[in-house]
Amino acid sequence: MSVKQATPLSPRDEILGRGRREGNRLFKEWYAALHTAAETGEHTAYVFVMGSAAEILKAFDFHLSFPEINALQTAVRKVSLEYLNRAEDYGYSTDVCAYVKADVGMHLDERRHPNGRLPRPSLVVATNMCNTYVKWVEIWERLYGCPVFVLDLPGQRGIGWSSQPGDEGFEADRRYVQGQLEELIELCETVTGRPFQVDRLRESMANVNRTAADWSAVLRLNQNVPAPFNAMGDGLTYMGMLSAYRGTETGARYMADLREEMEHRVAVGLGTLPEERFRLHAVGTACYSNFRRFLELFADWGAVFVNSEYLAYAGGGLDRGIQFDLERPLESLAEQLLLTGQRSMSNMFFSQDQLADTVRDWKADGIVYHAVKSCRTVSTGMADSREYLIRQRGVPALFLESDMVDPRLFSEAQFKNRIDAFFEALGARKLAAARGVAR
Amino acid sequence: MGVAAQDRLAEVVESCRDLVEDMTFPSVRRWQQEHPGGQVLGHFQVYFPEEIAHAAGMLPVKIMGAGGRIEAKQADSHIGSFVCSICRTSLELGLSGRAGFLGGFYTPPICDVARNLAGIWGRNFPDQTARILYLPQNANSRHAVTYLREEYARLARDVERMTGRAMTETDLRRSIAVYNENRRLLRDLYRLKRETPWLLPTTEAYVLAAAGSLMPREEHNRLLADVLELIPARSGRKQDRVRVVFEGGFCEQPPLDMLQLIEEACYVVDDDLLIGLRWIIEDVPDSGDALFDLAQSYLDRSSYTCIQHDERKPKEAMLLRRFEESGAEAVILAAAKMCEPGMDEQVAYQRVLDERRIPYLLLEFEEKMTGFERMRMEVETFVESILFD
Amino acid sequence: MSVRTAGIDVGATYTKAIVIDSVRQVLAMTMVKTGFDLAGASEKALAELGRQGIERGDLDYVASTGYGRYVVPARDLQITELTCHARGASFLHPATRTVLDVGGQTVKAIRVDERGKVRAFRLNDKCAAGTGAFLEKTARYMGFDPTQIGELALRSREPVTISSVCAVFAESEVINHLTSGTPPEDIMYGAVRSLAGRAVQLMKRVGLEPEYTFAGGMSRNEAFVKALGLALKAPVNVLPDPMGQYNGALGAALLALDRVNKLRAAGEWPRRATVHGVVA
Amino acid sequence: MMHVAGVDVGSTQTKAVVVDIRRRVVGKSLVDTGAIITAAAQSAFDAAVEDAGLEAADIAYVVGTGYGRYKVTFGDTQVTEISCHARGARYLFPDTRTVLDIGGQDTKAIKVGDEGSVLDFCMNDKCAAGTGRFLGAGAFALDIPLGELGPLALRARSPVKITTTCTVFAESEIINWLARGKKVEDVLMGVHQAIATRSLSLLRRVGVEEEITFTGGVTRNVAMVQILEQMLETRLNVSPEAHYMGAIGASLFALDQAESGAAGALEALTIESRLDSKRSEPELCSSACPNPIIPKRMRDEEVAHL
Repeated sequence: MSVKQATPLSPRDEILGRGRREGNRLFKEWYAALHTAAETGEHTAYVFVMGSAAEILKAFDFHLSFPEINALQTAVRKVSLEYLNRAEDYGYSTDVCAYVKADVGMHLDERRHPNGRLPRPSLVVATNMCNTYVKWVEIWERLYGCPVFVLDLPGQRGIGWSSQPGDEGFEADRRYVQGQLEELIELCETVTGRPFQVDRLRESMANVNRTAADWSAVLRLNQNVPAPFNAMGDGLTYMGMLSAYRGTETGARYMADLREEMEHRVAVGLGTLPEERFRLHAVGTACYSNFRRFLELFADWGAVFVNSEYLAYAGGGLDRGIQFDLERPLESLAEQLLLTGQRSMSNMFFSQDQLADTVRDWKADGIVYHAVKSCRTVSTGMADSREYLIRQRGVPALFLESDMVDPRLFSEAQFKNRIDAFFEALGARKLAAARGVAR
Repeated sequence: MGVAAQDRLAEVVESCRDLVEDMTFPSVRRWQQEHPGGQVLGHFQVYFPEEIAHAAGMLPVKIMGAGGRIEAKQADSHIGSFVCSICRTSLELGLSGRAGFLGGFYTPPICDVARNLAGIWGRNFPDQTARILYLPQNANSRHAVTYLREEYARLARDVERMTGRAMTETDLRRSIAVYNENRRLLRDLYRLKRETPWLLPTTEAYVLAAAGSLMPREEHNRLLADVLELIPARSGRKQDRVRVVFEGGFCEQPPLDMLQLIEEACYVVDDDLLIGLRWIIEDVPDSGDALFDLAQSYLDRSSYTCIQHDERKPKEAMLLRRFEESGAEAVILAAAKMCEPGMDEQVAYQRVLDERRIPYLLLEFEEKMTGFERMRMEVETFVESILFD
Repeated sequence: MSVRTAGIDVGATYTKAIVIDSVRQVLAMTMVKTGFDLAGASEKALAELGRQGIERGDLDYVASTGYGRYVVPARDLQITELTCHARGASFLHPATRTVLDVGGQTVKAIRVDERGKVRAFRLNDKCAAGTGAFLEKTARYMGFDPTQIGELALRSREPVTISSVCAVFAESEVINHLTSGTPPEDIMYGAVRSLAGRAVQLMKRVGLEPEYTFAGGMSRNEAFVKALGLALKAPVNVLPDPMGQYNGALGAALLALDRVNKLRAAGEWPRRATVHGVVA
Repeated sequence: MMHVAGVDVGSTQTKAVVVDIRRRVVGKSLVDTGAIITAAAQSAFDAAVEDAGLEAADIAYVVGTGYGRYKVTFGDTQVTEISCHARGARYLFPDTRTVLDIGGQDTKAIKVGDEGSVLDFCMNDKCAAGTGRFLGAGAFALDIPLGELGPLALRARSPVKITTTCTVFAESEIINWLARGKKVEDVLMGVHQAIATRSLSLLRRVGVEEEITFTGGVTRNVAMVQILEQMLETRLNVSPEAHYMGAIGASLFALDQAESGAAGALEALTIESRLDSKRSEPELCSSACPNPIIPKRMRDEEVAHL
């Protein structure tokens, strides 16, 4: 198979694909930095994509290592199975979160990762955004005896439940989170032996403000037809930058450039496919063990993912463009951590109507649920939410099941069968609509 | 002891067993008849501050699945087979109308499935208050107690809204007293299990404790006080059996048949079955702020499970303590099928037991399982490997 | 006079009985189809022994094993097949430290000490790609008889990889391979290899310690034994026919003898006894 | 007169039918799929054509369906069995709103719209896969011919409860029940009920709406039909041709295409086949990339970061 190059479309064509190219470069740099940290022993914090508290950690110049990204990279590099087997030999069940197992396997192998050696944790910060995070960090706690900080972000309490700054309930939660942030700062001071500088915090928060504004704009640009990028394709590269470079000048600049590229694509009406026949919204984690095939099975039908819940929660909740108030940094940080957590993560359990709205606003033809047996956070409520959407909101939805990184759980024949049938149905629907047949 | 007394004991145990196995919840329905307009508050495993609902005149009921006693016929179309059974059968109780008496349903954030359950419940039962009670997961924060007190206050407000009845500090105190006594009695029950296991089989101790989550605690207190007098008077011969700690019953409940096949070969001298009922290990004190006392007791006077991270309670150390304090010779590590926290913890427990050369057996169970041949073989082999020499 | 003990292994398909004397000499052995009447099967086996000249009265102690162990009327004691397999295997191969038993429905890995006593054991987890049934299904699916698995697999030149942990999923992997025109033998050996891999994983969980002794139905499958040896990178003892099938019964008979000797030492012999806690 | 054909390559059996312009089935055949799938497809097709008393040349259009649909190398295009079962069921029973198909690999519940279009469908999840095989497992464990399972099960007095959803472990659970002295028919009934219960939960996912048409090979099992009807409290449409439903549906799509004047649903259904018919081979990835922006040879790691 030969590499096809994009044919020139306009004088500003050079910025086409920049987001991916730059993203890959920055990403390699980031792993290279971790590799060096492993050699030099510079301080590294293990954090998760949701609620990383990067704003504070960056103010202490911690390197950030994201176990989820490390785990999914083993799949992208096609070696996840070796790590999974290693963890299963160690005693982990086949039903345990595959991210956890890929990570454990890697730690049992002296943190040798396909992208380079990874440093030991000098500090671990986990939120309760996913309960498994908490079980996960206990593993490192045992392996390395490193300090573990569970940043507790109380989530949405129920359907239709919302709380805003000022509410009695919200302020109680906010005081709790702010108090924890102060404790985290103390811990960072002890670990690094450096005093906290609030202006460093303001600096990283300011960078997040810029990043968030541009990122939410980029996501909204995908409401255009054709969509300038595939939310489950390149979109994931873009999202990776949100975590790796959160709170940095680099991250902010990257996102500004990306916005420029996307605006250009929209201007010249450039989509991701020769013909965009179907627009889809994705729910659930990506299938990294068979990443390209997963996309092809949809692209073959002229389908593109115009949005994905995954971009919201795995992108650290920046999808709606939060803005920190730098006048009251800690209070504002606590506020936003709570709000973004509640909206983009714990909201997932109650998100049915938000899903329907996204389908409407992004002009999607339907929703694709990707259930992951070992990720009960995102998968448990899917069947029920799907049923609700079809019955109450008339949104066509496809249900697929495999795994994020475990190739053993990907059955292409079954996948293709379901996907083909879904598009056959969507096609018939469109045709009928075209014919004006009432449905 | 006297035949009459013996019969009474057998009767009480039987009635408790029936209660635990009867998925029409007769005790709850009786309570509702006796308390017209009385509201029932359901809460999912593991821990829930029942005192708060109790103080508002509600009947708090622990929703702990339905074992193999009902089929998750409808729930299976809402939840995939990769989710633990207790979550599905609990939902089935709602979908099948068996739990139609619930006015509200609370789940704690013990795991991702439990949090999802709040959403599923809310979508399917819009007329019930379905909520997550966010128990703090940073148990080591100086601010956790204050936060939890606020969360309890929030719960109290919800409960008052549901019952339309305000609760006073005195109401709370009265409820706390009732539950303090209940926890004392349960501690006595477990002391009996530990000191004279041949007088109190595991399954009996289990149904006696479990029944409490289905009836007003005052009633349960009377029941326990009664049996605690009768059990020591029992005649029973100490047999040559392996003394084991059973770990893994904190959420999904092992089938009674499973506990039975274990007790046929072992003495279970301590366990974490329904640990939520015994979560607070000392009396809740009286500082003048009942909600604060409850919050503080949850954090500072409590047992351990794999669904709570607390630096002060490293789980392996806690398991070893449970093992030593109960004078056990071996450990049975059980995990419910598809239970992420349980399965994760099993690995850590294995490590420490291997280091200490403490014999242990790994079991995977599911509340609805029916075939026990394989498990019986594993348990017997385990016992043979300890007894044969 | 010499003691005679018997072991009766009531298995899913066959019931095996074996009689040994005080110097562990095998005096008689027999095998009958189990069918659905387990107790009957054990009686049939005993009758068979009678035909070989060992009357029931000659038996001093009878230990039963297998999943029908509780319904053997003639038993003095029942013992699980794991304990028996361990004992039997380390009697036939005294240096055995790890025993692997692969049957149709279960895979058992057992670590034993120098006396053939069980130190640790694991059974295959619920996902069934790790059991013999998976191979039979694969064979049957491709239109072969399960008895042909060995020879078919050994013909393989470039075996495929079958990674699924779920037998049903593995089956659709097989279908994919067939659809892409992979020759059956390569698929078959691929399946055999994946099963061997799962078995070794189980052995790792009890702690890999040579020598390895392999028992159970699959031990007569050349291809599997080969794959297992490769996966372990070490030689594997295979119980010689027909002892392979009789290993459970043999272990039971040996344990029965141990029991008699123990009781005699304790001056409690002759007397019927049971181990507390094991008898339900 | 024009004829078309539909070939349904299932995981165990391959079915083919030939229909004429008046939508009448004039020839059909059934062969075991076996190891060489292309051969099975070909011989099933040939047999059906012969059964119709025609020559291969007389067949204007062939649609392949089923798991091996891409192995119908002589076919003109492919349609999934989900669409085909819906279409076939709707054709034989015009008031069909819901279709249940219990197959060897998957059980499918399909919500059917006008003209047999698929409104929604659900399939068993991984741990409950291969439900058709579940019966096979039962038959094997009890060593009873498939055909006798149903009648025997109906003799059950107190059926047991089979709890495992895993096809393979059903086998050991069955053996365990027998070991505990349960009657064969009671165990068998348990197996049937387990499958029916699971099929029902799938039906609930798409919403049970009458009329319900039951398709696939398992329709020949009297017990299964009876249990399902009891559970659903309604009659099921069961055609003697139920086994050929996929092939019939496929042939109807073929007919739409052949009478291309009425370029029917198929056009919408098989846009893909016009993209690149080779591309759809599951294990190959398309050589002709439909995507000018992302080069096909792009390695996964260039795309995926999170």
